[in-house]
Amino acid sequence: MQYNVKIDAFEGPLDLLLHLINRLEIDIYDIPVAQITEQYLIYIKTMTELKLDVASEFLVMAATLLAIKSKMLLPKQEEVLFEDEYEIEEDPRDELVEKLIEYRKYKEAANDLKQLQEERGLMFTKPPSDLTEFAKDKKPEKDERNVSLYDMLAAFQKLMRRKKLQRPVATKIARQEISIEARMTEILDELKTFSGRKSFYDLFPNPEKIHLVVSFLAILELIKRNDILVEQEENFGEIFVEAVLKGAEVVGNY
Amino acid sequence: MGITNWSSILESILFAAGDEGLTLKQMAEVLEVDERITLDIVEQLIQEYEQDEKRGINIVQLAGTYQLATKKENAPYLTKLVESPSTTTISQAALETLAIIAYRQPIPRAEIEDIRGVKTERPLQTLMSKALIKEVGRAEGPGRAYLYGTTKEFLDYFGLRSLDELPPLPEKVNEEFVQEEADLFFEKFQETINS
Amino acid sequence: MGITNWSSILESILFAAGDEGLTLKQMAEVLEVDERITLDIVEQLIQEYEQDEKRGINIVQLAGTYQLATKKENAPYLTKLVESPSTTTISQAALETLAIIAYRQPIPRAEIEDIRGVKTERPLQTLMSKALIKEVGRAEGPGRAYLYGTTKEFLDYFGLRSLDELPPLPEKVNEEFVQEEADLFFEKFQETINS
Repeated sequence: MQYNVKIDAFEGPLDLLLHLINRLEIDIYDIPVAQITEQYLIYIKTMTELKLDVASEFLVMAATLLAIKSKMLLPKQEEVLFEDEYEIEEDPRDELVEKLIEYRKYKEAANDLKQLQEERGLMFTKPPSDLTEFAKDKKPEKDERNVSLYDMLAAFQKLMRRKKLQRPVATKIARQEISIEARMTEILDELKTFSGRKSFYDLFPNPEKIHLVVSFLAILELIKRNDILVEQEENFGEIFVEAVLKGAEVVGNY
Repeated sequence: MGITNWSSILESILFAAGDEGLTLKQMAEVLEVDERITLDIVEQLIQEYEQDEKRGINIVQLAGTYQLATKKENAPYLTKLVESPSTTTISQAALETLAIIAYRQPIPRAEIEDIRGVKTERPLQTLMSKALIKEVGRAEGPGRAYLYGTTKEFLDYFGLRSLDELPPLPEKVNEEFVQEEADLFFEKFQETINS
Repeated sequence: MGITNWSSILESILFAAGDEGLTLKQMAEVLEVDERITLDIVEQLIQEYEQDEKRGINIVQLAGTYQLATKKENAPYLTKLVESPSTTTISQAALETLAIIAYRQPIPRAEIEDIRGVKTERPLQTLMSKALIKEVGRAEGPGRAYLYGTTKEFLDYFGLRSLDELPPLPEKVNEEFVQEEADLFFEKFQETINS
């Protein structure tokens, strides 16, 4: 999971091939197939070793490269045989080269878009003013069915893009429906009744963000107070939580 | 950098600040001069806006902040604009509001205004009169504000069978929606580990 | 009423319209002159904004509308004051997909995937939810696949007046640029094969 980000470094087999071609300083119109195939395969192998989820497209490309490689190895005599005929021998790499060049065009275009996006980001606009006071009669806007979901999304997108004035975070007070203290008691009670280890994740029964936050803070506080014990048997393994038994109870239980 | 550029910068930042306006302190911080000098520059700019008949905006002082506003004498044209037949049938303001309600229902007006950063009375009226939204209840707590939600007409209007068919929001946007809560979280988190 | 006031009125209504922008038609309706004359007035105003160094705003044309925006050179001051834009978050995959759609629209998904050499479902969904692309129709023939095209929001997002303003599709590619990417991966890659 944690390596998933890295695979984004390449958008696909074509992207990877372009990168290899660039690194090896190879002429795209005359690709040494054996060399590039070898590099490509090492690459795939490494991806597997890094426990990356290798998309099937990468494997298909590997097969294609091998196929091209073997075609290129076919004895040259064949070419001679066909020489008399006006049909020109097709280079097995042609199709791939064409694809690479086509893809590279759009990759560069994407780069242009990125620059346009940055340029545009230098301009700041303002939201439309509230013109309520200027509307004489409050007749509703005319209803014509020419608004689509896209229009709504676009308006929303624009809103989210609008740059907000920086305000000190402290002025934003979110409501807190449940106090950390209350949640601490709840968690502790729950663990005591259960009298054993409980999965960390079970302590977050309510998916609501504020509840998650409060629960998490409550757990931290409980750890700090030595009221609960947290265990993890291996890296990235499951986390278990257990109530620390204090006083008379200890005697009874052990 | 001369006083010339100060005018330009001031105009830029006042423009971008919109209805929220800026305090003298905020402006002074951006210009990196002290407040007294900032005041001089602002006052000069106010003069210039006032005197230049080609300008359609000026600077007004409201509740301790300075903000740009349209000149009063142009009010009739703003009325014309509002009533202009080619002004979009559902304005962007209404669409934004509708989107917020669709994705965050039930939601009180204050929260919509917080997200949009502007008053939302008229867009709400428009949407209500088109029956795309309705009051769906009242919030807990003091004030018991009305909560808004979308209607069956909303679904019809956009050709949706149910709200589940609304296109998902981009992840980034969703993140921003919860940003405030996250900020709160980190604040609390800091408090907890520091205490 | 002289041309002087027209500038003032235009500035007022453009200011009020904000990032919703105004079409030539809307402005003409408010000014009550025909569109050709309106265009002259607007263009003159654009000139004036551009040339006057004291002005911090100018008029930009985005997706068929005119709107006021701050001058680009003042961006450093604005970023001191307002939150940095959340726009720089389109992934490489989505940008590539978007580029293909922009230049080849209307285009079915299969064709995009053919060019990119990978599945493109997720980038498409992201772009749709950002309202940068939309379904613009259906292909002929069996399957009747959806065809994708760019939206008005696409133009606005990239600061374009119209699709004609898209930079020409590069025929000759600068060999350098592909290089810079993914170096991070290669580091990791080297580490792994050396270890």
